[in-house]
Amino acid sequence: MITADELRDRVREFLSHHDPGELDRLEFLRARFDAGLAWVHYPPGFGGLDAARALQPVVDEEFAAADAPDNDPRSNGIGLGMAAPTILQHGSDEQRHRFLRPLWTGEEVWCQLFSEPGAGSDLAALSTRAVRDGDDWVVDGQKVWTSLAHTARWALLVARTDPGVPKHRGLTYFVCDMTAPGVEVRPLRQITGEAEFNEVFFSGVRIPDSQRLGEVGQGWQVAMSTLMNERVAIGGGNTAREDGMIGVVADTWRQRPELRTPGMHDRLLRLWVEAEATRLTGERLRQQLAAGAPGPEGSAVKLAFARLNQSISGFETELLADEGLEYDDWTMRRPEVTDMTARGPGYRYLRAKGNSIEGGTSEVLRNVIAERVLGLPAEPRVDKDVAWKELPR
Amino acid sequence: MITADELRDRVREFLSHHDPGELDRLEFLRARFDAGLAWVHYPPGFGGLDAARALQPVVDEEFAAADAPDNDPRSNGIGLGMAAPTILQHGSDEQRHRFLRPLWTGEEVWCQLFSEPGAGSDLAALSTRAVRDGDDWVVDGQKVWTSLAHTARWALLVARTDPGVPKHRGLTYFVCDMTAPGVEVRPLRQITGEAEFNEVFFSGVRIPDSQRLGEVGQGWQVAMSTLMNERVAIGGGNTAREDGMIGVVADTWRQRPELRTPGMHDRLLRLWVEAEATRLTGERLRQQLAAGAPGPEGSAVKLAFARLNQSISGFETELLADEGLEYDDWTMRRPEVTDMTARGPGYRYLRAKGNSIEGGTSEVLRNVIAERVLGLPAEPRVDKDVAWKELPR
Amino acid sequence: MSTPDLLYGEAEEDLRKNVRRLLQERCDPSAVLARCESDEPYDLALWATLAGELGVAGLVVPEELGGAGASARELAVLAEELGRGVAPVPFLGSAVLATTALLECPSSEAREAVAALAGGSRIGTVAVPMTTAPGSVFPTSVSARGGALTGTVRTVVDLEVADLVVVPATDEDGPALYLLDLSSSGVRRTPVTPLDLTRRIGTLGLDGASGRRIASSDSAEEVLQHTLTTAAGILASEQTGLAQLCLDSTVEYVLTRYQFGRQIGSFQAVKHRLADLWAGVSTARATARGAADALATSGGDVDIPVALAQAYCCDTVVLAAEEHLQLHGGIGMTWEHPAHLYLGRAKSTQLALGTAERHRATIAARGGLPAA
Amino acid sequence: MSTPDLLYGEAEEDLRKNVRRLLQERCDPSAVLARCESDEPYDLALWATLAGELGVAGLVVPEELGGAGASARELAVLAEELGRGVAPVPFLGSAVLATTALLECPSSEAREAVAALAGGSRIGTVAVPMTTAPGSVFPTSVSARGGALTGTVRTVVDLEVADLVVVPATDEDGPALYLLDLSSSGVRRTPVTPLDLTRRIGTLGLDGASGRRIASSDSAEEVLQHTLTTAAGILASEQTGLAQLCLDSTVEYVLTRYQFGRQIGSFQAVKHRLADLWAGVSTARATARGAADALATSGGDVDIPVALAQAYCCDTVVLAAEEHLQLHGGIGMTWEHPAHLYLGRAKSTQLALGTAERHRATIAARGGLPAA
Repeated sequence: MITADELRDRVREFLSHHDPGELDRLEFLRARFDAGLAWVHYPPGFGGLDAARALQPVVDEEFAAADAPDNDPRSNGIGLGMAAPTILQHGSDEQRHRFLRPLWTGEEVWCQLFSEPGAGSDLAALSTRAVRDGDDWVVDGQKVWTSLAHTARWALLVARTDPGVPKHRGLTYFVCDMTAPGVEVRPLRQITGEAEFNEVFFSGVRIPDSQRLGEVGQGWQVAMSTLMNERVAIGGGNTAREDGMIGVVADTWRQRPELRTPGMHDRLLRLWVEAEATRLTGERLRQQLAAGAPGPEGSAVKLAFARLNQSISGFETELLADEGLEYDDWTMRRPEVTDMTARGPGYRYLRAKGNSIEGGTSEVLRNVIAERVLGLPAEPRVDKDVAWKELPR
Repeated sequence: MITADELRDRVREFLSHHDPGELDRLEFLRARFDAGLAWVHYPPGFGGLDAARALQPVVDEEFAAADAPDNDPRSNGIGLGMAAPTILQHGSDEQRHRFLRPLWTGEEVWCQLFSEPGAGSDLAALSTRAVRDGDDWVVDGQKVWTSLAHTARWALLVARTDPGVPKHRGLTYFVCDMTAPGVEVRPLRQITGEAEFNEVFFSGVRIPDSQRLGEVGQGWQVAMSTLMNERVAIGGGNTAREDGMIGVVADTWRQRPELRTPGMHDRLLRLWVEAEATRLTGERLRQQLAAGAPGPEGSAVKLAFARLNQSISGFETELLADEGLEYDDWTMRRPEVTDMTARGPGYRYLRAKGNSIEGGTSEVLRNVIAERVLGLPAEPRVDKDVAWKELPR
Repeated sequence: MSTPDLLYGEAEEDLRKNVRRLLQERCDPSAVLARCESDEPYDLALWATLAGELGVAGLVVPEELGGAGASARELAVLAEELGRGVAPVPFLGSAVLATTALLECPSSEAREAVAALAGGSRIGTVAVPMTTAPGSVFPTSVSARGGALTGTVRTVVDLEVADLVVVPATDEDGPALYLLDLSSSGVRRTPVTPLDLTRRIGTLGLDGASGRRIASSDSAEEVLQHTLTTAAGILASEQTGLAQLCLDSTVEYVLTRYQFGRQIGSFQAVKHRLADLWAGVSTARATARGAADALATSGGDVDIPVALAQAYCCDTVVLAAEEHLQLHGGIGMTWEHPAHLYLGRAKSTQLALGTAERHRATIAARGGLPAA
Repeated sequence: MSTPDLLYGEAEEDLRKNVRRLLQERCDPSAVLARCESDEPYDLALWATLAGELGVAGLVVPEELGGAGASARELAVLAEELGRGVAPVPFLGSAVLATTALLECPSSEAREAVAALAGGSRIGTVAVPMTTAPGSVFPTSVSARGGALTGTVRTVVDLEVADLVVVPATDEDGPALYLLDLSSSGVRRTPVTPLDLTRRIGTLGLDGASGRRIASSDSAEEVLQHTLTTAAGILASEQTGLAQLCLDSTVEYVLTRYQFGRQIGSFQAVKHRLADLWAGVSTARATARGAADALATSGGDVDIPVALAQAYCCDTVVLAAEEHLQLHGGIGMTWEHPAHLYLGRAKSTQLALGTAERHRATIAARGGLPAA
């Protein structure tokens, strides 16, 4: 396999022919993709060189050092983190060729259409229907908690194609064109006053069968591989001490001695310890990943992250007392990105409540750890062998 | 119904004919029983006067004021708290006449034989067998965690009389003579080094059918009424502020300023608040009982009591630091009564661990609260309709 | 230390029933939610009904002043029900803070004012930051010279709908309480965007506004302490009522929501959390009743029961609102669901009248458990 | 702040394998339990094997002194495994405390002594109370005059099996460290009945016992601080090992115990508690590795990583031992089950070398988060 030094050489070679100061941003990114220097662990022809995943930073650092434009990964997190690996694993070559390049360059933003009002933790119970009609599928139903639906060109969609079999077996996975007729996106206002997410309604939306990923009835398996990639992504960041919410309150503590009390000092230090310990756990996970042995600690980090953000923001409102009674702004807005440390303490307090719900509730996560990591038995199931349409709801 | 004043008159009338200074203690107690002044809410002839349960303190206070001997209730807690109400409710008149008087006077101590090594939380799974043989039942098996088995004359015993039906239906309830041949009592040493409890082994023990309480196969129902009486008894004490373990650490805190730190102060106060709040909850329960409307708060008090004793004793060892590394005595002993505030901090720390297991684990208690108080549904059961002998174990 | 009566009397249960019925008709969560971003975040019509038909605005005001002559025990039951309804009415400012302060002041202005509050024709509050704990030093943010008040007070509760305010100020004789008509000149009210959408706070700016002194020196200090202690004790019942609502509506929800083919309320993790929450709410109730009984009983120890109730209830109500939200899952995170109203109210009561740590410090001082 | 290496190297995994295999053969929980009330609570034969065959008594001792020349990273792995086995061997006193102290002292006596410890022919400890935290002021309980040591030190770990002890004392030149042969006259050892049956403590009484000075003034202080910091950091790995054992054996138990016709490990309440415990142990491991790496890397920040690891691990190991007991139910409460050995060890390590609060105070001081 290609080495770090060889990769570095390739980047320099590429840069010698593609001057980032000269070239149009998009053209530069497309060329980088075509040179296999996008995501180096992807196969040749799809933006990569079959290199080790751990070598990606080598490439990114070289491009950054050359002041090259990047693909603005924050604006297309679902595309890069979930859609791309799913398309790579389950898509046809035709689909890979169609979708991967504009996805990586950021020309086409992606969103994910899994959750429904009646199918949250129990994702497999979803009821959005897709009915075959000639070469197309016709989709009706409703999805919820969709980030980026209003900017996305494409969506990962799971829909029920057979209600007569048990719920996990009647699902099929599609790529859905968000500009297709019958797709309606409505902002979903949250308890913070903002609308980060959307509801997406389908009425008679036609999806060509060529946009199906995986076999008919295999939607659950494909969706699981999408979510697996989501979990790998969580907690993998290489963060510094006092990054995130703990840094906000630590700074407040340092700058405002009049707020300090002995009890709050003890609580602050406990939170600091928990935050730093969780950061190291995430760092250990990152090192395991880099060493080619991903551990299951991602779940521990997500659990701790939710608990910490909630505890720290609750602590912050108490520390601030009178200011904790205030809120910065209830106006309904559509934020571009979610930044837990932006805005005021009231926003942080409310927004953090979602951390133990979104991307798998803490309860579901504990089930996953207990069963997949510790090998504990599943509970007796009442919904496994029953046709979806017969389930109580 | 009889009033408090009438009751007071009755006691005075009784005392005018029975001078506690003159009479033999046991004779005095027997006479008190026969006068219906033992447990006044019991029926006439069985130590009571069908009075309101709330009036018992009136009688007890009058006797105490006259310096009359009491029946030493601490030495026969299971008899008074569990056996008596069970016999009253489920026994024949003959059984009531045989057992209640010597039970109340303390002449005959009782113990309870429910738990088994394989049947703790899942009491109904017990496997001690009773097989009918003429007018007798022949009992073989093993019980565990039995207080007072070594001093008891009689035992409340639940045994399996039909292994071929689902577990709740194959049980029968007996009064067992602890002096009968084939009953063997062995001390059970605990993590404290002591043996408060016993294991009881049965080999071919014969119990006459006349000592059966309730119908054959109705043992579960009878046992439930016994345990219900246990739960009513818990948390009903009228205690003073700083009674119990919190008082021990509060005194240490007051007397040893050199141990104090800001973090420990905060923890002490949190524990103090929790202890005092729990005491008030128990007091409220007592007032509800006295007002004839028993509430379900007993379970909350037992849950809190376990958590508190564990937290306080853990706190105490940390507060004492070097002394927390020591233990007073590991010698195997057989204590008469369990006093959580006696002995050293190490003992308290270890003994308190049992509080969330004995008398129903905290987990089982939470199930009970969820289902009986909050009306939440039971989990799917795999053991309800299966013959006991077919159950996995 | 006598044993407090921790139960509810018959009259108290009747009061509860009447108030709850009214709130069910007039103040369901969706109505509260619809109101909270409107121009009229307070439901003054509801307050008028509570004051008029039910006569509860002056629950603890003597009958000769047009009140109901009841005790803190009944006031606490009213607080429970209003907490349960997250009712957007000026209860805390007017019926608790201002009324308690005015009742302790002997002046005829104070008596007139309290009668107006009891009748519901006027609304009052006390000019202290909402976070002020019993036992705090007398505030010095307002000074009075010849009856002219100058200074600024932050986070005054119910300020925007109040007609009159009791202002703690320091004047020539030391601490004093002034009664001030909020329509006077020299008064500036600045509303603050509140975390709690169901109860508002504002900044009171005074620039030589003319008030009448209703208490001075030691007496002013005592009245203010008594007012803060009473409000903290009553707030514990409001918190208990809200915590009970959160518990009840969560139980209701988990019985109707199916996932994995089962009611989510049949999952043990959910059951155990709700069992713990029930135990917490039951315990909160015992402490809140203890505080109410101590406030209603003259001569006994009040500081510890009130501090205990606040130290327990103010964290329990937040836990209840947080569990309510978490167990509602995604739906609880949406604006249309009232979960955030409960959470905002719970959080603001946690900070109001002293945090738990502050109340534990009172216990430490009164209970002989000194700091390191 | 460079990024610590938080993984285990190959050599470390080999070490782990060898130690674990030996302990499985020689030191299963029932053997430890049988020993703990006997006349020989320490397993000195096992220690001899660890020292001799495995050569791990002198893991961090340079090869020229007969050691293995390894770093604190390997020492931490050894601690993990010994913690996992609640092994009754004088590891903490001899291989950590005494060895670390002696290695920092330049005298030939110290070099000789450390070689003897590494070879296992002698056992050592340091005469400080077991609860002494890094950052504590230099102890003054022993004074030295002309090499004669007088004073009393409580809760000295592994004292009853030690042959030599490093004694912090104050002499004519201020703080000093003395090396003392415990068979000298003027030495009195009083065993204490310990909560932790697998590691003993005792009181060291010195009445003019004659020691040799091996460090003095600033150097003595530095050596003692370094020793305490190292021991605290290594203890975090011992705690991680024990916590992992508690988790593993609980998981094993809940798979074999049936109640209500199901493995109790299939109940959600049990599953979630174990999931949380797993997350806690995983996090403990990350902090313990961080501390070990910091101790092994010269020049970096050591105080915060060690304080962090102790602040986290010392409560996590107690939680693990408590959960282990609770989820074993009644059987865990019996003397014959080793649950109490784990609990006693966990609790004593929580108190050893500073409680969590003490370590948080270090973080406050080093991390710029001052007290009120």
